[in-house]
Amino acid sequence: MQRVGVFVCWCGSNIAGTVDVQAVSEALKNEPGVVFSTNYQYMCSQAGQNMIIDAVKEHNLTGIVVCSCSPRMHEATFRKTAAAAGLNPYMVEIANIREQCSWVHKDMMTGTEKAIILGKAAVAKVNLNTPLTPGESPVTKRALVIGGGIAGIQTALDIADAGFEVDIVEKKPTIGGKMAQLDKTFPTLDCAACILTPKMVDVAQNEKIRIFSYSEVTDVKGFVGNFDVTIKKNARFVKEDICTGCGACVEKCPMKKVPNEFNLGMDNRSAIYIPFAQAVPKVATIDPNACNMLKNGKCGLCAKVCAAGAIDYTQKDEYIEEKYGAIVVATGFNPISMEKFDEFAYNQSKDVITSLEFERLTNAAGPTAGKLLRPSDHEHPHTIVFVQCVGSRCDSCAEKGKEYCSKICCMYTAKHAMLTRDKYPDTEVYVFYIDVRTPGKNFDEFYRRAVEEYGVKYVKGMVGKVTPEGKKLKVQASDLIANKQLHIDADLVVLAAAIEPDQTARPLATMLTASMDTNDFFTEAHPKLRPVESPTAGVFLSGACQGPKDIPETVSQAGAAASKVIGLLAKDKLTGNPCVASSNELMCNGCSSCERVCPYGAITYVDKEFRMPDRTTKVRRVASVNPAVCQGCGCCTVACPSGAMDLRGFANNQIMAEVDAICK
Amino acid sequence: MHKTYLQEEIIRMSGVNPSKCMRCGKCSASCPAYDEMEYHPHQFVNMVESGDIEPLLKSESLYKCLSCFACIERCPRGVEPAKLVEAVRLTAIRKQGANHMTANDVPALLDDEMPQQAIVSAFRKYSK
Amino acid sequence: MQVNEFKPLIVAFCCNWCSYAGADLAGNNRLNYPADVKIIRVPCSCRVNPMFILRAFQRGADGVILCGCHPGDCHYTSGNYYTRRRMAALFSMLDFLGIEKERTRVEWVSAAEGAKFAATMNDFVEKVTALGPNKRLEDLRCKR
Amino acid sequence: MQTITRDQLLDKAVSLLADGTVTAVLGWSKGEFDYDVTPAVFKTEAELKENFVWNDFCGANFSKYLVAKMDRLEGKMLVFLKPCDTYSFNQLLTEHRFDREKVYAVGIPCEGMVDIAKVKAICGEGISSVDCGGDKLLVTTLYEEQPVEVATAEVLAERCVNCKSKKHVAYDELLGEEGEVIDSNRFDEVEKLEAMTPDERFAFWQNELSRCIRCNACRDACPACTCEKCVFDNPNSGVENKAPANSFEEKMFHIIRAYHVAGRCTDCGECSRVCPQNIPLHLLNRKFIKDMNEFYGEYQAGAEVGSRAPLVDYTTEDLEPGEVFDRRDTNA
Repeated sequence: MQRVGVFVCWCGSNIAGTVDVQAVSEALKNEPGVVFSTNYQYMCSQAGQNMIIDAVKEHNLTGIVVCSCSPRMHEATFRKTAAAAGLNPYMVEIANIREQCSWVHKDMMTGTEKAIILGKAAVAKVNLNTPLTPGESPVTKRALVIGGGIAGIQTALDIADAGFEVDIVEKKPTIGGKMAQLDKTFPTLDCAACILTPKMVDVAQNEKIRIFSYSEVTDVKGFVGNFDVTIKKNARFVKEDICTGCGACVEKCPMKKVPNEFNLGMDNRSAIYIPFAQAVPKVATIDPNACNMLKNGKCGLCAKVCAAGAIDYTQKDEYIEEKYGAIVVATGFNPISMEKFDEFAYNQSKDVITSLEFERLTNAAGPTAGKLLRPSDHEHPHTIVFVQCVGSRCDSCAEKGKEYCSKICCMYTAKHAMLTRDKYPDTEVYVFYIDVRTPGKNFDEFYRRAVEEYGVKYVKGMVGKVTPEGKKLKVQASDLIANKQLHIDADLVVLAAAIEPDQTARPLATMLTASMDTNDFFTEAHPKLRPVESPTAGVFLSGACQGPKDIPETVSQAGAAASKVIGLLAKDKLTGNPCVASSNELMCNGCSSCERVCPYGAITYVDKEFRMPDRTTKVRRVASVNPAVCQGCGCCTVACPSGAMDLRGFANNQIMAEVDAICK
Repeated sequence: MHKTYLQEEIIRMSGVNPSKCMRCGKCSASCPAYDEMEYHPHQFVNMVESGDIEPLLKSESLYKCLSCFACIERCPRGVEPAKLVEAVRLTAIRKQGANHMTANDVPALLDDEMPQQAIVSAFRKYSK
Repeated sequence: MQVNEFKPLIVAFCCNWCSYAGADLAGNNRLNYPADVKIIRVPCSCRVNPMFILRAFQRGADGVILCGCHPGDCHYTSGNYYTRRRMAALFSMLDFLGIEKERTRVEWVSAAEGAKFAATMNDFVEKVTALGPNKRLEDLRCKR
Repeated sequence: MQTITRDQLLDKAVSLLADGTVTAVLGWSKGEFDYDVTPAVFKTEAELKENFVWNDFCGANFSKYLVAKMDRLEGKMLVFLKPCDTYSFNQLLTEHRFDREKVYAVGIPCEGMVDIAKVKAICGEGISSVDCGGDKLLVTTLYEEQPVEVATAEVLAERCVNCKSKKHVAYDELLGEEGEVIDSNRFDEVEKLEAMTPDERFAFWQNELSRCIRCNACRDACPACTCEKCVFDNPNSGVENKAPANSFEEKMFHIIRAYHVAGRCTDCGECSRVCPQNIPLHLLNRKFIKDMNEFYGEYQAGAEVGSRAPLVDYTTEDLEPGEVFDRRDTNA
């Protein structure tokens, strides 16, 4: 039997105005287990807390009931008080007689009556409380970053800076991501390569960072602080540690007609390739679908010219298992397919391009060496039409596009338009917009400059139709301000395609038990207060995998994710919430019902040997809860038919006791 | 805002929610009859939304719409302007008792120039 | 003879993150509801075992209401979705046994919906009061 | 009348014992009377020849016995499974309740089992022997000189009249013909109750459940009730009670019993078969099955191993608990 002390708070007149606190403390004296009961003006004050501490010592109390304000207010306070008195902090129960009693009832008699019942329920519960100790688990002091774009790079650099080891897994042969493909960046117009490639070099040279390029995560097990991850290193048929990246093989490779994905198929590369000059790691990769040697054993030229002897046609996919304490998802985005937008004739004309293709066309390292030439005939375009919101802000019923605003298009279109007018003042540039959204530092100034200083023609309205006619593209559009329909003969049409999260992230989300929204963006733990954490402990989000973002925003989120990771890895041990589920193995059937409803994957099954009454043993499958992963929702306790699963702090018998006390 | 009876009727008949419109103007950009119209498709949506129905009922634009449904096809928000035009057109027609037409009136209207389809569609509309 | 006004006994299970906070907000805003409502705090609506509800009825509760976060807003991401299925099944069964359907209810109340909490409780108490004492599911030994 | 004969089953059992495929046989053993056939484990040919029976009274579903009876068995157990038994068999596999490797399952066709209560209703008490042959039963009683002829079809158990499936969903070997899933009328009775007023329903169940003597046979025979420790036997569960003290506890027991097997119940009907008070307990289970079919889509527990039962699953679009009533009220 517990020795319970009851402390009724007046909260000045907040409680005492509607509840006869004296009567409450008197009435609760007679409850089972109660050996001491009193009331005081402000229980949460230092004097009130001291009163509790003294009473614990004087009356050898083992449990405390405080009848006061909401536990959401002061439960933590009184738990600390209990700890100071030498009690387990979880031997405290709060009866909420302010928010849920004195403040909502006017009559002294009903208020007092209800306060007594709430007090009785708390006493009944505390009688069944057991001391709880939060579980501890060690932390593997290494982080995994999935995705090697600017988000992943920045996160990895920041974590490494704090002294922790980081591995980057990137599915492409090089890190760099989308930013490596960009020409200039808004609103400052620095060249993307100039600011990104030094960071890529930093990553390569940082002793704390390992890069798994051309690799993917295939399995994730474990929990916060203790993830076991399997990484598949795809065979690139080149020994990474030996290859010097000299490029001799690339030059000699006879198979030169492979569409170059880095330039979005606007030119070709060889079967053995280095994606771009500043690739990290700067190592060649053989495309197994294009290489003659790998397909039919006829060639082998690259092996002959490789002075380092790095070519290995027999290389196999390799699986690596590693342990991590934290995982950062930085899987990024892709522009959506333009295939379904027939009205813009993307499939019919080479001169209708996406904005990302436009980036490559204007990039000095791109297929035209930075000269703005039409893809169809390599002539200089004189009239360019930019179309914004292509596939963004579509209603959900329109299956072609996305419901959300892609956020970055307004600014990069302004950039493209401005740069075009700057380099080629003879070009006429139209931008068709629905709204121009420029909420960022120096963003609106930038857009206004495009209009005012560079003479870009912004037209409020949308393009309805693009028709290729001879060498021209007939653009039919509306100008809503002038209230007329425009017909423009354009040489080039640039579509600001909506962006979507990388589709390969879907299976990853399942592996990580991290949730995704209807658009396949990763869900943050709280949209305002925990924007870089996923709901799964130990999994963090960086960059556009969480929602559309420009570079400055991505970098700041990457830093925020890194700081959360550092905060986690800096701990030697993690202490959990002690109010977690646990299974009574003797009663567990091993039926898997609990495992199926657990949102955190905290329940696994183990085969356990039981001694039977007749001294034989029997092996049974029983549930085992990982207290470091369990968040204590209690869903499993109801799914369990035998009642083997129970929740500490909110146990079946405790809630039943509360029900009984209230209904008595 | 309180909706007028006429406005509600048109919204009900068309099954269109004009407040979904985000004023992109793609309907007007797609419209092949744009230059013939006094009120263009996007204006149609806007005027129905703001309850400005009377001018629409009187406008020639009603009969310039080809019902090609390009606006319906292209609208990113699923607003379906052509259905609104049709609803306003029907409202206008129903109001014009003078324009009512019965099967008996048809033979008199026939001549070599008149496409049969036009007679049939006129009959459909004006007999309602 | 004096007619005793019937005061029902209502047990309300509230999830810690939304509905319990919503009840607190009702208090902060001094929104009245009958003192017949007694709240039991649970971490999540999915913690509520049908056995708790039956036990409350057994011990003389006249109505049991279960409040949780709105679907999609569960602190534990999916708990209330399970609650919704479990309670749909249980309530349908109680109805099948001839228990008045107004005695049980599930309501989603967010932490910001203090007014909804108070209004819900007022309405629920009113409906249960109209039904009168719970005779069909009461353990007569435990008479108050 | 069963299409398969005792001899066929006996031959199969004897030969599987002889060639060492199995070391024991779970089968029906003859009881004191022809109609009280009981489940038994046979280990030798002699035992089988002596006591093994197969007739119209072999209703017992053996799936549940696999949970407890195989602990110390060396080798495999032969089990005979009627179509409805195979669903329970799969459901228990879904719940990892026995080791599939240790079982040799022989599927056998079933033409429906006889409910002795229905026979007694026709012939009266004092039945000394029942001869199952053809589509008739020959019933001899202490009080009649001549055996009474009863058409089998008239005395089939309710669950067999509304048989949901003649298809075996699990077996190692199948004797006889494979049947089909049947579009049965098993929910008619539930619908009839649903159409009543709440007062009528309450009166109906009050009448039925007040006969309950809390013998726990329904729980003990149920192939879904295989908990290591039942909540009703567990003093810490808060609902422990061995015998009904009042009308509430009868209801509480039966609601919780049905709720605990909801989504897992294959509708095998064992609960009603074994109830000595003839309470139609299967109606509670069927109510849950019918509701879940209507609310969340058709689901047959045990049709597939590893399927996810409706109560351990969800969609974001599920109906609200309050809507279950509106739904019925509008349907009515």
